[in-house]
Amino acid sequence: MTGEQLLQAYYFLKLNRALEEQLLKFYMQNKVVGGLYRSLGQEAISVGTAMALEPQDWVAPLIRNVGAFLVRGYRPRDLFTQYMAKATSPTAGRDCNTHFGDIQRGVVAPISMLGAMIPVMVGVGWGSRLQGLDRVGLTYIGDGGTSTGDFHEGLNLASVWKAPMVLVAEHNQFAYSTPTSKQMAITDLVDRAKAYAIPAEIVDGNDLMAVYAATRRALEHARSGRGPYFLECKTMRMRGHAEHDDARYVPAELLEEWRAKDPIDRFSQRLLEEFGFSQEQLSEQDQRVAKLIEEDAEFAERSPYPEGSRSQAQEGVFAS
Amino acid sequence: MTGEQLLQAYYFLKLNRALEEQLLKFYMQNKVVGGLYRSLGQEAISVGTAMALEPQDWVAPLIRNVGAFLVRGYRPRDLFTQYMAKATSPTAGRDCNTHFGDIQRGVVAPISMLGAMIPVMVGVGWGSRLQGLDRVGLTYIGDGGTSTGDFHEGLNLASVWKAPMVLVAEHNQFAYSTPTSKQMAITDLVDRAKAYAIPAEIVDGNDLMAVYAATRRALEHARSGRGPYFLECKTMRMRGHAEHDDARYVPAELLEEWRAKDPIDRFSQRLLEEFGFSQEQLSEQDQRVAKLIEEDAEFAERSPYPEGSRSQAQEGVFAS
Amino acid sequence: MITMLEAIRQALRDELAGDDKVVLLGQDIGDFGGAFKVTQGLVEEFGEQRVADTPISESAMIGAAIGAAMVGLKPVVEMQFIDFLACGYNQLVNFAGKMRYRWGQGASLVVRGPCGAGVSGSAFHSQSPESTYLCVPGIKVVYPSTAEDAYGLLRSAIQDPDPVLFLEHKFLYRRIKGEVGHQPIPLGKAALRRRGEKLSVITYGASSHTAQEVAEQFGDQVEVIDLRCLQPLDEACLFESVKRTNKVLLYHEAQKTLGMGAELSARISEQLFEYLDGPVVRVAAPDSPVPFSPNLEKAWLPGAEQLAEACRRLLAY
Amino acid sequence: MITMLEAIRQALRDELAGDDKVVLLGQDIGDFGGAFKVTQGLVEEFGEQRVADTPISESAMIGAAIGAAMVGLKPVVEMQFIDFLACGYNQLVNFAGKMRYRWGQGASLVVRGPCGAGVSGSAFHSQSPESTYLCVPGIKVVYPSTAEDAYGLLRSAIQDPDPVLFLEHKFLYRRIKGEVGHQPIPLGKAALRRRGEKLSVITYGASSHTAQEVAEQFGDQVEVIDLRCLQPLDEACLFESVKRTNKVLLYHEAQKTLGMGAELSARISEQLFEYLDGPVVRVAAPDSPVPFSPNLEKAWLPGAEQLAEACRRLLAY
Ligand SMILES: Cc1ncc(C[n+]2csc(CCOP(=O)(O)OP(=O)(O)O)c2C)c(N)n1
Ligand SMILES: Cc1ncc(C[n+]2csc(CCOP(=O)(O)OP(=O)(O)O)c2C)c(N)n1
Ligand SMILES: [Mg+2]
Ligand SMILES: [Mg+2]
Repeated sequence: MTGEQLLQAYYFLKLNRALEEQLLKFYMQNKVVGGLYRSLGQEAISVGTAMALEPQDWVAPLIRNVGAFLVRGYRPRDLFTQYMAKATSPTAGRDCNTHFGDIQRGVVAPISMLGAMIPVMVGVGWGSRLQGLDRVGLTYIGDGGTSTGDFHEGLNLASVWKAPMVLVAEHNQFAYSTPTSKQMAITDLVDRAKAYAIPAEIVDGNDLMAVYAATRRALEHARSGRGPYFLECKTMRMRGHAEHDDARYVPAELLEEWRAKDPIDRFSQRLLEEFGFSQEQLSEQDQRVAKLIEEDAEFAERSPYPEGSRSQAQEGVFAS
Repeated sequence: MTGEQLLQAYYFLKLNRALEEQLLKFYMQNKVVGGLYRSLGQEAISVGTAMALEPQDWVAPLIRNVGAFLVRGYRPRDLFTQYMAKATSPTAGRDCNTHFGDIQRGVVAPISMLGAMIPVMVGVGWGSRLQGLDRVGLTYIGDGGTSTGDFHEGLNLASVWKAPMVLVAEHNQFAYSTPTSKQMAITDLVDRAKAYAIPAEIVDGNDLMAVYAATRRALEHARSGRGPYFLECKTMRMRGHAEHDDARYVPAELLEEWRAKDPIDRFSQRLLEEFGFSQEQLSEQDQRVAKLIEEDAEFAERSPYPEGSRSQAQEGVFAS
Repeated sequence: MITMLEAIRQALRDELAGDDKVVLLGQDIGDFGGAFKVTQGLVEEFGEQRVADTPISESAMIGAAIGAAMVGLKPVVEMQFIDFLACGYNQLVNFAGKMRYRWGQGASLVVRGPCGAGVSGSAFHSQSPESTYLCVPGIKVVYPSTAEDAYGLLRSAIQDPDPVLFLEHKFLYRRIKGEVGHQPIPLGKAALRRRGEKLSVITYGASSHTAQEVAEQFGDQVEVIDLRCLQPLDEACLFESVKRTNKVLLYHEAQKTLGMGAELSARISEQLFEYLDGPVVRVAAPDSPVPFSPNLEKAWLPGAEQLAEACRRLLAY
Repeated sequence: MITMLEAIRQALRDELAGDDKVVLLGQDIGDFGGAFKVTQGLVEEFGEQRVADTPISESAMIGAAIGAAMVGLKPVVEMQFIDFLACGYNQLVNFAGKMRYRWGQGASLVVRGPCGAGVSGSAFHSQSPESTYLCVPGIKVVYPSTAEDAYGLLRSAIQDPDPVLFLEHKFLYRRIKGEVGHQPIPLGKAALRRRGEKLSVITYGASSHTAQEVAEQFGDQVEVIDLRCLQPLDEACLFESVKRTNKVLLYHEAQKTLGMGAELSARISEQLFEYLDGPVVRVAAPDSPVPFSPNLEKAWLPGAEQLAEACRRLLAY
């Protein structure tokens, strides 16, 4: 990563976190409609993977991939208004939280059913290659999501078709309240990839540079016609499944252990100590972040709700 | 296997094959309703696995597991009448070919959707253990069927629950016209089992004794509380997907190669050469087979079709 | 007085206690007590064997329940949201629903979970899937609207020899309370919620409450029947009502096209044509996904005003 | 004159030739030409990239088609039998069907395959799944009954910007022939198959042929309308007919409960009540799986006699 990219990564990491902190405020003020899902402690994965993409690549972020939206050019206001169900949100209030996308930006909106994005992104990669386009489709899956039928069918199809596709598995130890040990009999998600002869590697998901480098390798592999790639990012979900979940079931020591590995702290430290950035340079980014959050939070607050006419509520199911 | 078991295995192998030869006659005479699916060349798998079961174990045979029905006490007439859509068939004409079963005999009727039996047999094993019953559930899957979501979800659940369940994968090189190389990027199905940390082994599916021995190991593993077991039986589908498929897509040399490995020829030879059985002993079994086939073929031919009243056609969806 | 959610838990507890063949399976239903806390405390009481957590695999969950039912258990599968049943569709519809007809072996199992809109759950946490499972053979569909019914009907559903889809409207979970008995309520009996002389409103689920509120505005004109079970259906009860009032309005939260109202309308037109003094009217949700934003969702839901207006028009017909 | 099956192949060929965004995917559709040989020869003409074999994974097939549609292709997915769509249910219903409404991006794709009974296919190779996909938003459903329509409607379906389920009755594949044109036929237009004055029989698919045969027995009394598309629905055409004949009979091979007839009946009762001179009658299959044995299947299918008898009764009403 170039110096500029490192600074950019720092910016996105902080923006991701600050955005969610602002969302938390909104949540406490009852301004968030529905649940609030955090990516606290996992930000390096979304930011690192999305930064590794080329502009022509496509990504399908899930609920904890706020960072991928940001890297892809969405603003905090897009997330704020989505979470607040405002008329100014990307879906104009029709769908919630990270359920938005835009094919112009190569961002695919997820559905809630876990695993479903995998076959779809196989199709994105495959369909692009058929048209001679140099494009990789990247998406994410949680440890829990790897138990779904779509995970298997999607990866198998990808491997047979050698589809240019990268799957980033965020192994954050829990699926809602279910620890990985009750979700599967293996300990490393990469073992899943053996069923498809898909090359796979384990990466420290809390190390942004490692995530970035591994994703570059993965994309390079997929781009070169050798088929899909599987990346397991070891990490930890530092909050409940959503904010309404106090996550009592998570051992305190586990959280303690992972708090020490906070991806932003670690990255900042390396920037300062290894890469010779100054505190001022980082503070400058912090200020950019704070300013944008403030501006966009205000925008979101000022934004109206959809009026709620029947036509707004019903129309647009079909093109015609 | 005891001498008696060996002779019994011989009997079932021959019965399986003779049964299908009779079915083929019926088919040529237009007496079979719908397609005719053969297990030619794969008989050792159904017979060997089913013979390894204890009486209290359950089995869910698929379309090519005629041998499992026979070992389990069904008669050729049951298959004949099923294929001929007769009123005397186990389903009284309601469903086709191997789509029958009887929980009294521990035989579960399949549905057509490939993979679906796997979760169900996980439930059979799990549910039995919950009741303190010493029972394993065994079912089959084709190479093609391993691509289904249910395969993955079922085996994953089995491994997490340590369900007493055995999956026999019949790797017969083709799924309808699709060779394994277009079905998956791996060459051995056992690689699929790694995704679940399920112990797996490859066995020569055309060697009845090997199949039997491996199934005993598998059942012993499952029975002892250590969870599911995966058995890959290498074999070859020696006919088309069904009789209406001329299987032009199968290279002649491949068939040639496998014809030399015919499971019945090989088994007979070993019985004579290694185990000291006499030709008379085998001929005696052949006569038993011929007699039963003749008797049951006659029964099936004489059997009436369902009358076809509206109530017969419609009733029995719910218990009440 | 306990909430509908507590009534469901009580039914599960009483069944677990009374019949050792009853087992629960679902995601996070053990220690965690389920996403809505319906099963809270049950694992402590009955153990991990009988209140079993599962991986995220709806098809395997339903398949395993079918297998367990075959060996004599009575499994109750929780869907975290009923929307996710879409991922186990094949097992329920093609395996469970058709087995008794095909080979004489039924599957005594319940699939239950939260359905319905009104809590800003958006498209994948708000669906009303009843038509989907009514338009294929072999699945019973129960949809209680009160705590009492939820308790009694769930107990019957668990003991029923056939697969039952038990729909729990999440909006009602904690919003309604009732005095819950100890007895099962047989499946297939509708409830006359309010007597009226001029118009029968036939409804079920959360809509039953709206219908009763609206009916009040019309004195003794509007009758409200709560189906409680959509399959088996209490045709006798609703036919009797229509024969008496001669006008009928079908009201539900599911989509209009091929919603339960379509089937009821068709049966009524076919069998009670001579009794009808007006068109058979449907008030239902539009044929679109459920929108997220509260205003949109409110506009989307077939609410009290829409129902009242339809009643007025039909009464005046 | 070519068969319906050939007409479908011709439509696929013309679309593949005329629009390089069109791609086919399915099990055994390449060299083998598909289980019914619908795609025979196409891989030779258009290559393995555009006529792509898939593993046995219906959910992934539909998911991949959705993704491919997003990047601008127009995928046509073959189900070996439409029954197996049950295994890809979630992708079609929750992903493809809802995306345009949710975030403004539609999926131009077709899922096609053989459906219907009458060839002893039993429960899993004979289903009529139209209700299943009509009772959820976002999926168009096309169901041709002639070779001409199969050709023209399939071409329109492939070019349609929305997901289309294209149902091909396997009984008709090789049993009917037609003179096939070169033009697409727009979706959403019903066809008046036979003019009649006293009773409208509304039907579609294979049932359309039975209806026309039966109608002949009644001289100029019975009108037959073939819907061709169930979504979008040509309400104008059928309403016009009912207004003229004042009696209506809904006839299809799918199950009666929540079959298309239920929806049509409800719309007619609601909107044309004053035009009706008799009950709205449905003739449809029973609510059970499809039985295997020919006699049973015959008893199960709503055949010509049953229809004729219902026409007689309704005409005499
Ligand atoms: C098919 C399906 N079943 C159930 C759910 C409900 N659900 C939402 S998130 C979740 C846990 C997901 O865990 P994991 O995949 O590990 O992702 P994480 O939340 O840890 O990021 C569950 C069970 C769902 N969304 N989809
Ligand atoms: C879910 C599903 N999709 C498609 C089919 C259609 N089909 C029936 S058999 C078959 C091939 C099966 O191949 P394999 O699993 O290898 O078993 P084999 O026939 O070789 O024994 C296919 C595609 C099906 N039965 N189920
Ligand atoms: Mg997780
Ligand atoms: Mg095979």
